[in-house]
Amino acid sequence: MNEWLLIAGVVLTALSGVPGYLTRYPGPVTQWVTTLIAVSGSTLGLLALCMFWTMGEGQSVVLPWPIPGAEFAVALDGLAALFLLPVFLVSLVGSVYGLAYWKESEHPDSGRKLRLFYGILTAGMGLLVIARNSILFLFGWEGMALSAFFLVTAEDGKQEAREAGWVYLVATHIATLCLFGLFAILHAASGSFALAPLAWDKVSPRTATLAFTLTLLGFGIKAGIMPLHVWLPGSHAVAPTHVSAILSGVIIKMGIYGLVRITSLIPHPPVEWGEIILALGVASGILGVVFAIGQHDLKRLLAYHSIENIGIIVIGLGLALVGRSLGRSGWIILGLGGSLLHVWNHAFFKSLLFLSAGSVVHATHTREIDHLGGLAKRMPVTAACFLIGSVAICGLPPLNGFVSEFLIYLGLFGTLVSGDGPSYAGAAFAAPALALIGALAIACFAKAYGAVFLGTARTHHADHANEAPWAMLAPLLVLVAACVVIGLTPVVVVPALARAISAWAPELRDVEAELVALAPLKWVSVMSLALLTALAAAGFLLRYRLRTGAVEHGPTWACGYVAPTPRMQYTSSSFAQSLVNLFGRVLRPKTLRPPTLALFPQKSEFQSKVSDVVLDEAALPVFRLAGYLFSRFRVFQQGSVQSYLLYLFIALIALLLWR
Amino acid sequence: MNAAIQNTMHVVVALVLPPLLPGVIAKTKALFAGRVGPPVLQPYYDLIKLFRKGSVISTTTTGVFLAGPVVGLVTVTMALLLVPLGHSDAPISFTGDLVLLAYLLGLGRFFTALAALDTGSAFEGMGAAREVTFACLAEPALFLGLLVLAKLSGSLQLAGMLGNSLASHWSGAGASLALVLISWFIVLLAENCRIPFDDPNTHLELTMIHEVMVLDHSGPALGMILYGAALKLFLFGALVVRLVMPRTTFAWLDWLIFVGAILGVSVVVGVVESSLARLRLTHVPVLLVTACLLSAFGVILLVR
Amino acid sequence: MAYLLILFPLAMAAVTFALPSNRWRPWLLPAGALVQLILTLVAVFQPTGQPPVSGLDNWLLLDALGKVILSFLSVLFFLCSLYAPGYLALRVDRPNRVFCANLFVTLSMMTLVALSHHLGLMWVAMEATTLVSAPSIYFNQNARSIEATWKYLLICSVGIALALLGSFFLAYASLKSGLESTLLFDPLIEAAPRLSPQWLHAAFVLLFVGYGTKMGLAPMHTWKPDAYGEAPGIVGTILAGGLTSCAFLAILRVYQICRAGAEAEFAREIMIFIGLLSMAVAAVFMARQKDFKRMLAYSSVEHMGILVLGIGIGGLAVYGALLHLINNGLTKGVLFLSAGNIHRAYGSKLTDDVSGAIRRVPLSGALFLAGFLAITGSPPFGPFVSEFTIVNAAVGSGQFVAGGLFLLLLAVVFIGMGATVLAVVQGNVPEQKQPAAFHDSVATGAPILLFMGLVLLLGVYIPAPLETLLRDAAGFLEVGR
Amino acid sequence: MSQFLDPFLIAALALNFVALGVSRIRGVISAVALQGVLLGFLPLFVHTDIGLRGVLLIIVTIGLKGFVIPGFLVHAMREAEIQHEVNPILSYMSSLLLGAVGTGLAIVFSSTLPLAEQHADLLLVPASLATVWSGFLMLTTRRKAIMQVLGYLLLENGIFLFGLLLLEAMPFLVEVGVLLDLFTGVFVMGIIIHHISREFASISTEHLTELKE
Repeated sequence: MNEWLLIAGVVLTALSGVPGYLTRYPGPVTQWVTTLIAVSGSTLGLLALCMFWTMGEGQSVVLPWPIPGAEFAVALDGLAALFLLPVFLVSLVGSVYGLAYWKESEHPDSGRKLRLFYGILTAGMGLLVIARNSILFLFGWEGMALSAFFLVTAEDGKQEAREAGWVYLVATHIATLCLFGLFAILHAASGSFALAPLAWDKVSPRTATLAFTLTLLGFGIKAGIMPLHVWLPGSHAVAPTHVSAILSGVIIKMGIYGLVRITSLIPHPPVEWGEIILALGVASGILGVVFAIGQHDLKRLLAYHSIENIGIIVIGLGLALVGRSLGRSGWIILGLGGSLLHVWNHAFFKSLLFLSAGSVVHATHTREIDHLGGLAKRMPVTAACFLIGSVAICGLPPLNGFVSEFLIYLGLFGTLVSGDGPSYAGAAFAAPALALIGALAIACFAKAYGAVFLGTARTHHADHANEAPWAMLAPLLVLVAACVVIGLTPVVVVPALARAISAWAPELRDVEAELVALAPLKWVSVMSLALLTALAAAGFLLRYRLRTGAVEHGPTWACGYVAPTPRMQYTSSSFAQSLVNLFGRVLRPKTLRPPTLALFPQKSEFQSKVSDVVLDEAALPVFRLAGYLFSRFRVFQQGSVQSYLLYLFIALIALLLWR
Repeated sequence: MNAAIQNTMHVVVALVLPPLLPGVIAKTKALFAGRVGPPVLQPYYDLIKLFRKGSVISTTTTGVFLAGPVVGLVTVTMALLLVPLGHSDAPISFTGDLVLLAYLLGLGRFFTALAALDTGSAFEGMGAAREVTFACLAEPALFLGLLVLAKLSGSLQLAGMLGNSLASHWSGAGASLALVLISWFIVLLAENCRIPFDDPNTHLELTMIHEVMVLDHSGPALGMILYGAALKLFLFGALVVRLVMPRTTFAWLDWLIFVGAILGVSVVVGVVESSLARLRLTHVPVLLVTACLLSAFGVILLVR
Repeated sequence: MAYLLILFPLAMAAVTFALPSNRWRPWLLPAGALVQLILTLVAVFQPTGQPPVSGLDNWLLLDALGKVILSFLSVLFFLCSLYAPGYLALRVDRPNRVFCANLFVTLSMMTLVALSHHLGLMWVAMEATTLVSAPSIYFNQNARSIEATWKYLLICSVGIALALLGSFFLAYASLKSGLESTLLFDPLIEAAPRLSPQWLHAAFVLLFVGYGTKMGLAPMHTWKPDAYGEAPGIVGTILAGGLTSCAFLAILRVYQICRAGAEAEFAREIMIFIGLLSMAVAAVFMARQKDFKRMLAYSSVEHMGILVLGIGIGGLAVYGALLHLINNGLTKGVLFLSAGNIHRAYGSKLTDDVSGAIRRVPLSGALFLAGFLAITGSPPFGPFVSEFTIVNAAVGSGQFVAGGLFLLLLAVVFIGMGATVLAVVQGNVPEQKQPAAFHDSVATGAPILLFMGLVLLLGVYIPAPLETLLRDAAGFLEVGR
Repeated sequence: MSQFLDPFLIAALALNFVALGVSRIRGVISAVALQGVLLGFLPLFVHTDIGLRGVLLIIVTIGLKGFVIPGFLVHAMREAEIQHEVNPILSYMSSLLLGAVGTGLAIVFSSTLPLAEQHADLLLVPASLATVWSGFLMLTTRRKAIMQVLGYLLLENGIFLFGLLLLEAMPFLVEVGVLLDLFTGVFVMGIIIHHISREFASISTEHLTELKE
């Protein structure tokens, strides 16, 4: 039942763009039709999820499918349900947002294409999450990957869009090829393409390692784990913003889903796997946020934060894996629970942030942080939403980000204190790392929010921005609600989490009870509510005091300087400078500072830029070198038929002498 | 003595005592400088006066400007409810409250920085930048210390970690605890912008970090900020004190020791301030990283 | 029946040659192709129990393998012939008498190859296909096309001459071991275990190199980029889809004899090696390839490599290779024809002058892009199924190195090919000096859509009859394993 | 009868060298033609009993290889009015040397091949391999398109020599088919040579290097 509802939803979303694409009916009608279908499709999906969580498991659907090894096997279990929620919710709000953000009238040549592939993208993700057959999985996967490519290059007239899209396409195809290898190995191990738990002991360690490597590569690229993230910042930056939202909110989660699903198939993973994943998580977490601090482009900054949050998610997963190898249920529950909950949270607050950033870009036509400023006055609602998103993404109470990080912290500390049974202190060092990540995130968002929304407008654009229309604000509010609810009453997500965890590690008994026992979520909500009331009270007191007392308004105190201008505000780059220098070894910031020659220096300028080190200093050079080396082989094809015949003859002799 | 009284005691001490600390520090420094110095209760007078005064608010600002002080004060107050003082194990205590503690302070820091940026003044921007930057390095040091305590006490509640058992561990794991003590003291100095990180006594524009962030705040808002700062100092002081404090069975004795110790801490701070000079900004990270390494070493000593 | 299959196209060729009107002649192609298609289907899907289609006392015999190739050939030819009228209507300036007639003769000769069970006869037919297809490459009649034709003709003839020597060796191998020497396929299979190994060995190498030249395996592929680059898209399709399949069939026949004999291991080694080598060479030359038709030629080299690699890996991969033969042929149809359209629209086939095809010729541009994604093995297109089957077989049979290199080379090829394709398809349309009149039309668009449709279909659903055909063929190849 | 065979073969081999060494295209053509004629007669010596079709085959072979094709080539040359120098890429001397080496190798190699006893002492196999080799030499070391056609012819001659070993295996139809293909091939090549010379006013393949990477 649930499955059929889901399939219906997937089909609807997949076809949502088709009528609009085929009919050339002018005006906004097609756009409304498309959105209507897409929304109803997503709603069906969400309905199915509700039914799943309320009533429970449905009957898995298995239909024959005349492709060697393939069968149309679809099932909805706890994991799938957990990952499906963001898929449908984010794409729903995204398509509504798109109505106003990407008007048919404003983008005549890309609008239809965009909506078509937006639908296919959602459907692809829905399919891959419920697929129980690796070939079906690959269909969903590639449907997602390719449509994402077309969405990133929606404005393929622009050079930067083409370049980012190209990097993305290469990355995703390499990922897909890795998956080919992985599934082939799994098939060899299990004898079928069904995504079912393996008799892992029969697999030789060498093969197992190979499989793990391929899993890490294939899904890690998609998830954007450092250093496999090269495609991520560029494409997030150039894509239309509601696409960026789904890219960073959901698509990269599909990489996580792959990791989680594949690891769920392996009852007794070697403990090294957990260690490696944990280490990768720490690396992506720290480096992600550090790179984010160096960015000048609002959307690139958010993109790097996706890498950071993926890092946090992966830390949780690594902890769970370690726990599974050592048979510590507590670590599994807290680690996986935190990481899965963070999957939700990140999906919500990151989409929230991207969509608000989109409203800013839409209103000011620039992504340059240092060209903005003072928007809180001109776009109050958007500003408020972005602020809430920032608090959430920094993992601060009383919002949802805190809850998931709280669980992961508990798990990490747990590796130290769990007296009986094998302990694993190495993992504990991830806790301070997580703290560092949190503090850096605070720094980064203080910079971003401050430079974009506070102070005074730095440019004309920012000074004449207008608040976004309601079609763009309503989605934000939905996401805000999600963040607040999870933050204040985390108890509501426990059942869903518990189901997902027991789907991942079937060996665990009544997960829900243990999760409640391990994590004092009630306290979290109590404290959050207390915090809110206290804030309200104190705020009210201050207001009251100000209303009664004498208040005068004047310019900002510039320490005696009489004619401050907006350009004199502390820019985001100077705000970040000290941190950027602190991590200069990794970030390799490029600065351009012309020397002051004359005694009375003329007009001069200073530029600093933090580009993606892995992409610009590792990946691209390698590709260029390969291209150069390849071009050296061209001497063999210079058009002389005599030499061609010679090759033929040489081949003949060589093969004759083969054996 | 029953819990209720303990908790009231806790709240009273936590809310009343803090402003005394800056006063003590100032006094100490004055004595070292051979001056009489302001009365020890001066901070209280300042606060009362500020809450009475009217205020000037920059036209550039938005609501965030006033949210800063509010959040700053509320968060640190709540945080104080989590920290065990004197004889009491914090009124509020649950598994993982240490995380909440750290993140409440983070929330306060976030909004203080935003409030500073809200004014659009270059000075305050600079201050905010430094505040968040140095916090990034202080945070891990704090958590590494907590790791040591968690390992020793086997508990994930501050009450348990800084609880009775702690004193007994000094014999066994004294080295680790000593390292933590040092690094937490450094964190205390950094988080509260004392010398050698920052000099609160210089003229406002010239202070580098905290004071410059609140240039534009005035009247009650400024009062909240100063009070919040005092509470924060008290909080870290309490952490340090509980780390070393011997526990007796007599509640009153414990409270006396505690109050004495925390005043002692402020004296030490004062001594440090009058004997050290302010570090160059570029050298600040080095000191903080040292703090991290110290407590990290402490952890390694334990789990090796 | 067998005679009919071979003679009907010849008759059509004669008619076409006789018909005077340059305008109406092309329409004979779809007509004739349709009839041929029907004939083929009748022959292939004749009810079980009837004696197999045969002639010339079993010199011509339609076995399981032949069925696959034959049906594929006629489908391919039919789809191409649908494109022909629209294309030739654009080229009314050129006399197309020889062109059309040659296409029919080529068809007949390809059918002969598919049917013949006599290596000598097969050789004759193969050489004939080379000769008759040469003029089609020369259709544009300019310096470049002359050069292309010359290279194609000379290199392929030399290669096939070697194949003849190889066939002689084979016959001699049977003679040597005291058997009555023959070039008939089935007796050779029976006698295979007793054939003298040295001769069989040498024979296989000669035949492999010879027919490999025709098939376009590296390093004998050198004629391909020139020929495919200069020939009209439709000819490119028939060369890349049809003739290569015939050559592949010939290699398969020889491989079968080797498998029945002692040389199986040796043959498979060589096939894996040459297969990977072809992919590598293709990958190397596709990188930074400015000429998108030459790029397609290299892609063809790559996929010929995949075919022999599949056979070399064996087991399930044989099925995969046969399926890939079909998928590749059809996808190449999409690519060559849409590339031809884009070429017409811009009057150039260099990425320097061509960009934004998706805007200039939306249908062809989109199809070109889709074809690229399909040929590089993305789901939900046909080649994905076949390539994935091959990977799976390689890993399943423990040949990790071959499988790994296969995947690696696929990645490199994707990067090389994608750069060129996206440069062509995306971006803005450059200012053209004299904008060409060409625009997407039903006549030049619909056939490509049909190709694409089939590619997509084979990706999501393999019809039962085809499935059985392939299974039989694979089984027929794998006898005695 | 094989005592008559060997002289013929040796003559054929000698003609290879002539073809490699002569400086005028006409000379090469006539050498190849003469070789064709010789080959035509060979079946008489290899097989004692050749029926009517054998005779027919001989006539066809001699006709095509000895007269029609060469004549056609001469005609094509006259058509293209090209100058008559071979001017090879590799000098005559070195191509001769290579040819000699190749012939030697051919003899060695074929001695390793296990021959049926009735052919064990025949020069046929070495001769055929050597001719194939010289064909290759001519294909790869000569500039002019027409010379490559001649090289192709040599190659075919070599293969034909080997074919003599299994005359009964090769049915008449196939033999004729082979010859027909050979003829058509050369014919088409001739046509193309004609076009080449018309396009480039020369038949040197150096003009044919437009298409390259």
